[in-house]
Amino acid sequence: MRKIAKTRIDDVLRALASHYDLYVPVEGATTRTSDVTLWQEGLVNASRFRLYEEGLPLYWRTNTGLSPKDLFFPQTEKMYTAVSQNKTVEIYEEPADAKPIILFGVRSCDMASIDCMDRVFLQKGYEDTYYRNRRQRTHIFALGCSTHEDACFCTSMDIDPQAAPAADVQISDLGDAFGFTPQSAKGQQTLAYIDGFLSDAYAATPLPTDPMLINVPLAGVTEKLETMFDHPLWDELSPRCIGCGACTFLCPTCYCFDINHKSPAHTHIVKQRSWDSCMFIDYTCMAGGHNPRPSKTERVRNRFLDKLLYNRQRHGRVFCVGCGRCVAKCPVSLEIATVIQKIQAAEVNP
Amino acid sequence: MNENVIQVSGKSEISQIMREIARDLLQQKTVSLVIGWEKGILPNKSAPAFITQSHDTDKLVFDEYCYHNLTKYLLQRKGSGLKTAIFVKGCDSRSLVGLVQDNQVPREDICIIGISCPGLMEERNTVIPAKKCETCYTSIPVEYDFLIDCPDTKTGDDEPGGSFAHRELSKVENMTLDQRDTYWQTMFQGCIRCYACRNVCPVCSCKECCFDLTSPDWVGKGNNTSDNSFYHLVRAMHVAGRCVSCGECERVCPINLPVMLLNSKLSLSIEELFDEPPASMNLDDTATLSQFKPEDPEEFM
Amino acid sequence: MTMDNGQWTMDNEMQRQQGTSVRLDSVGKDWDPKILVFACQYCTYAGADLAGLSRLQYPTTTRVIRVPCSGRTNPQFVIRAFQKGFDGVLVAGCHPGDCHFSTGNYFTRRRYLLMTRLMEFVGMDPRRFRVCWISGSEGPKFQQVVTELTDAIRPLGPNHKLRDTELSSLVGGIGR
Amino acid sequence: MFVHKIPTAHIHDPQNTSAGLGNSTAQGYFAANGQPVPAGPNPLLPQRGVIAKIKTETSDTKTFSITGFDGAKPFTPLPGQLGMLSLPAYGEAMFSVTSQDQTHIDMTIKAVGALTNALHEIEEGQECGIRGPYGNGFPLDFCRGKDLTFIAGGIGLAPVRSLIKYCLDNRADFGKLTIVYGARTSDDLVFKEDLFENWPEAENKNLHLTIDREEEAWPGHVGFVPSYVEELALPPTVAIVCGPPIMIKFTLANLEKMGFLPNEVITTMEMRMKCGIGKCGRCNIGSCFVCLDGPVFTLEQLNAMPAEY
Repeated sequence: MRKIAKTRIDDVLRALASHYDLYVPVEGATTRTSDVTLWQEGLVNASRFRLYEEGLPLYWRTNTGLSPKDLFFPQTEKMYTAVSQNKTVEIYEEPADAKPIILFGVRSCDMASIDCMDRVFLQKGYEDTYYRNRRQRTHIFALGCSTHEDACFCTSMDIDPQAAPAADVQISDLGDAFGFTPQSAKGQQTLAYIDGFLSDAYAATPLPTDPMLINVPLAGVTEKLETMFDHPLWDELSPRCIGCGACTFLCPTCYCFDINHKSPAHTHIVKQRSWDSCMFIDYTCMAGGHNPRPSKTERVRNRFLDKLLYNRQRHGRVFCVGCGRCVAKCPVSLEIATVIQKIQAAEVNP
Repeated sequence: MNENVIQVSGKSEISQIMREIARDLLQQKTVSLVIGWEKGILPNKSAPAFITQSHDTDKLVFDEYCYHNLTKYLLQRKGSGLKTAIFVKGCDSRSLVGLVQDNQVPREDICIIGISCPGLMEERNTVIPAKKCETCYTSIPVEYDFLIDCPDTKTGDDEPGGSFAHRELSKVENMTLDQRDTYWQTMFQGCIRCYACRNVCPVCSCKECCFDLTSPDWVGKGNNTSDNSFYHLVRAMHVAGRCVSCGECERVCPINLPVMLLNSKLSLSIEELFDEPPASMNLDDTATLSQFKPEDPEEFM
Repeated sequence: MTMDNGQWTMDNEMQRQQGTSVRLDSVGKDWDPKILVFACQYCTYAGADLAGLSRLQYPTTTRVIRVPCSGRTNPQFVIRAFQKGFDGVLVAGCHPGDCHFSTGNYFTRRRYLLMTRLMEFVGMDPRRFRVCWISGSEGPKFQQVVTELTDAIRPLGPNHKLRDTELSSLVGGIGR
Repeated sequence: MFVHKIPTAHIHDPQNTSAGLGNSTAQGYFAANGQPVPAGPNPLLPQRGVIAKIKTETSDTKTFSITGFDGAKPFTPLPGQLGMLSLPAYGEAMFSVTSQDQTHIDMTIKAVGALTNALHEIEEGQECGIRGPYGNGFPLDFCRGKDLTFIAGGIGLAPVRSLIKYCLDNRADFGKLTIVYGARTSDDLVFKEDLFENWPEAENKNLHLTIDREEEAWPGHVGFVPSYVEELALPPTVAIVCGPPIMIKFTLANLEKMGFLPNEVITTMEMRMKCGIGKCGRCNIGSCFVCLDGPVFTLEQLNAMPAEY
C-alpha cells in the first residue's frame, strides 16, 4: 500500500484530472443549510459525484446522498436523433464519447451496485451499448468506510465496507492519510500517474468501521418470499407508500428506464431514455388502459419482490446493497430495511 | 367540546393518551381505521401507522420525529364511506380543513384527534427544531374532535406576516433578477423529479395530476432544467392560496431543494394583496383563488 | 408527416404560432421580440380585430391565441410560452365587471397578481410578462399595449430564462 | 403456489437473443489481455424501414407491411416473435409479427393510443423505424408432428396467424389444424381474406368462427369463444390461445376441464414494453421478462408465475 496525507489529496486529484475525466464526491447542502448563498460557493443540494474542479468542497466523511449510477446510466440520455420529413425518416446515432473516466471514492456498497448494474446491462441476452460505452472506459477507485450514516446497513448484505474487490484501486482510510492498493492492471496504470505523490505505508492498518445501527440479516428472506406473493403483508405495508419515485431514483441498483422523445422542431425528434420508477402509476399501464399493477399494493409488492427475490432468480444476487439511501430519504419510512424486518416477522401459512 | 380536551402534563404522556383514545374508538367500532405514527427502524425515525385492530394501538407513538402530515392518506379512503380517526398536529389540522373545504373528505367521516404540538426536531441533529416548524402558524389544531393538550406547546416565530419566511425570502429578493434566475436554475437543475413533494402534499388532491398526463404532455419524462422549472412553478401556483405551510414538500425532498421558498412567496403575497388570513384556518373559509373581491388591487389597467 | 397530429392542443397551437424558433445567437439589430397574447374572445380578441380593421399598425411578431375567457389562461400556458421561446407574454381580457361570464376576470386578476410576483421572484423580468384589460372597443389600446410591450422587451434581447434551450441546441446537433 | 423456477421445457431458444453475450462477467466485457471486446451493434437503434402497404382489416384495425429501406425484409422473425415499430414523432411500440412472407413483415394494429392512432392516419410509403425480432416465438419443434388447436379472440388472432401461416406453408410437418376464432361483431373479424378464402381451402383443418351477438347476415355461430370451445367438445391437442385477458382466462379454465394438458396449452402475453431487450424492467411477470422470456408461455409456466398480468 502507498499513501498520501489527506491534506495533500488535491495533488493527487489534480494529477489524475489532467489525464482523465475525474469524478469526486462533493459535499451537498442539508435541508437546514439549503441557504440561498450556498450555491455561490459551489455547493449542490445533495452530496454527489461531480467532475473535479479546483476548490470544490469535497466530501469524504460518509457516502454521497446520490449514488454514482448516473455516471453510467444518466437520468436522461440522448439515444439517437430522427429526422422525419414528409414521408421520410432518417436516423442518426449519437457519437460516443471516448475519454477515460476515473470515479474516485466509490464506497463498497456502490461498488456492489455497479456489479448489479453490470449484470442487468451487460448480461442476459443483450449488451446495452450506452451503458457499455461508459462502463468500459471507467476506472474505479473504491474508498473504505471508517464512519457511516445512521441508515447504512451494508454489513447486513454481506458487503465489507472496507473492501471492494471489483474496484481497480482500493483506497483505505488511514486516519490522517489515504492508502492506495491497486487491484487490477488498469488500477496499476492509473496509479502510475500519481506515484510521485505517494509514499510507502508499511504496516498501516485502515481505521475500522463502527458497528452499524441497522442489522437486518438476509438469511432466509429470499426463500421465504417465494411463498409470499399473496401474503397479507403487502396490504399492510402499501397504504403507507405515497407513490413517489424517491426510493427508485436514489437506489443505486434501480435500473428501470423509459424511452421517450423531444421534438425541438416539427421534423427533428430526439430519442432519449430516462429513469423511470416502478412506483409510478403509468409505469406498466398499456395503451388500451389495462394495467397489470393497478394499485399501490401490487406496485409496492413488485418493488420489494424485485429487489429481494426476482433479481436473485434472474441475475443471481439480491439487488440491495445496504447503502441506506432509501432508509434515510423515504418520506414515509417504507424502506427496504423495515420491509426485510417485516418479512422476517411475517407468519407464513403453508 | 371541552370534555374532549385531555390535559397531559408533558409531551412524554402524549403517546399513552393516543393509544387509549385509539383503542376506545376501535373497540367501540366508531372508526375502522386509525392513522397515527409508529417508531421507525432508527431511534430518530418515526413512520405513519395504520391501525385497524385495537390490540395494535400500543404501536402508536408521538415524538419529535413525527413529521408526517397524515391527512393526505385520507384521500385513500375517499368515497369508501368508512369512518377514519386521524392524529393531527397544528399544521396538519389546517390541511385537513383544506381537504374538507375542497370537498375531498366529508368532515363527518373523520374523527380528528388533535395534538397541541410541542414542536419537532431535526432528524440529523436532535437539538435543533425541525425546519418545518419555523413556518408554524398554530401549534394547536384549528379543528378537532378530541384534543390532547400539552403544556410544552411551542410555535415557531412565524406569526402571520411571518418573520422566518420573510428572512428566507429576502435572501432571494435581495438578488438581482439575473442572480435569482441563476439561483433557481441551479436548484431546478438538481431536481430528480421523483414527485415526492407533490405526492406528499396534502393539498395536491387531484385524482390525476396534469404532470402525469401523456396528452397533452406538459412535462416530458426526461429530466431537463426547463421542464423541472415548469414543474415547480406550476406546482407552486396550483397550491397557491391552499398551501398550509406544513413544510412537508421541503422535508421529503431527497436533494434538499428549497421548495417552500416558492410557497412562502405566494403565501406572503396573498397576505399583502388580499388581506386574508392564512389558508384553511377555519372550516368556513374559502381558498383565496376560489374567490375574489371587486375591490382587489388593480394593477392591470 | 408533421408533429401536428390533428388534435388541437395548447402545445400544438404554441408550436404553430412560434413557427421556426428564433435561434438565440441569430439576433441582429433589427430583431423584434416574439410576443404571445392570450386574448379573451369576447373583449381583447375583438379589440385586436378592431385594431386590424382600423388598419392600426402593431408589431408583426405578435401572435394571438384566443381563449374563451382570460380566466381560462392557466398559469402553465404562460410558462410554456416562455419555454417554447417566446420573448414576452401578454394575458388580456375584459375589464373587471365586463366579463361575459360575469366574474371570470376577477379570478384572473387574483391569479395573475400572484403569478407576476412569482415570476419576478424566480428572476423573470417583469417587463416580459404583462396582464392587461382591453375591451372590444379598445383597438388602439391593443395596438398601444402590444407596441409598448415589444419596445420594452427589445432592449432586453431574446429571452432565455425558463426557455428550453436544450431544444434549440438539439437542432444544431443533427447529422454531425 | 408461487414457485420461482420457470420451467423451460418447451421454450424455443432463438439464436438471436444470445447475441452479444460475450465474456460479460461482473468486470466484464474485457478480454483476458485487458483490451475491451469490440462493441456489437446497438440493439436499441432502429433500422430505417418503409411501410410499403397498408390494408384495412376492420374499422379500427389495419395491417401494415414493412420492408427495410433497401426493400428487403427487415429481419426474419419466427412465428410469434415481436418487432418494435416506431414513428419517431409519436413513439415506439412492440407488435407481434403476423406474417411469414419472404419480402416483408406484417403487423396488424388496432388504434388504441397515440402511436397506433397516428399509424392509422399515415399513407403507404411512409418511412418508420423498425427493430427486432424480440421474444421467444412459438415452440415449433414441440408443435411439429402434432394436431394443433388455435383459439383466438378479436385482435388476438394476429400473433396466432403467424403460426397458422407457418403450419400451412409447411403443411406436411403438422397434423390436423383446428381454428376457433371469434370477435365482437362480424365486422371485427380480422384477416377476412384468410378466414373466408385462404384457410377454408387448406387440407385437414376445421375452421370455426363465432361472433358475440346475433347479426342479420351472419350464417355462423353466435356466442363467446370460451363457451364455443366447450360446445365444440374439441379433443385435447396442443392448443394455442390468444385474445383479450378475460377471454384467455375463461378459455384456459375450460380447456383444463376438457382435458387439455397444461404443458400443451400455449398462450402469448402482452405487457407494456420500452426496450424489448430485457433492460427497461417494466414487462416482468415475477422474475420473467415477457420481452425476452416470452411472449409465448405454456399454461404450466403461467401457473408457476405470479398472477400479475
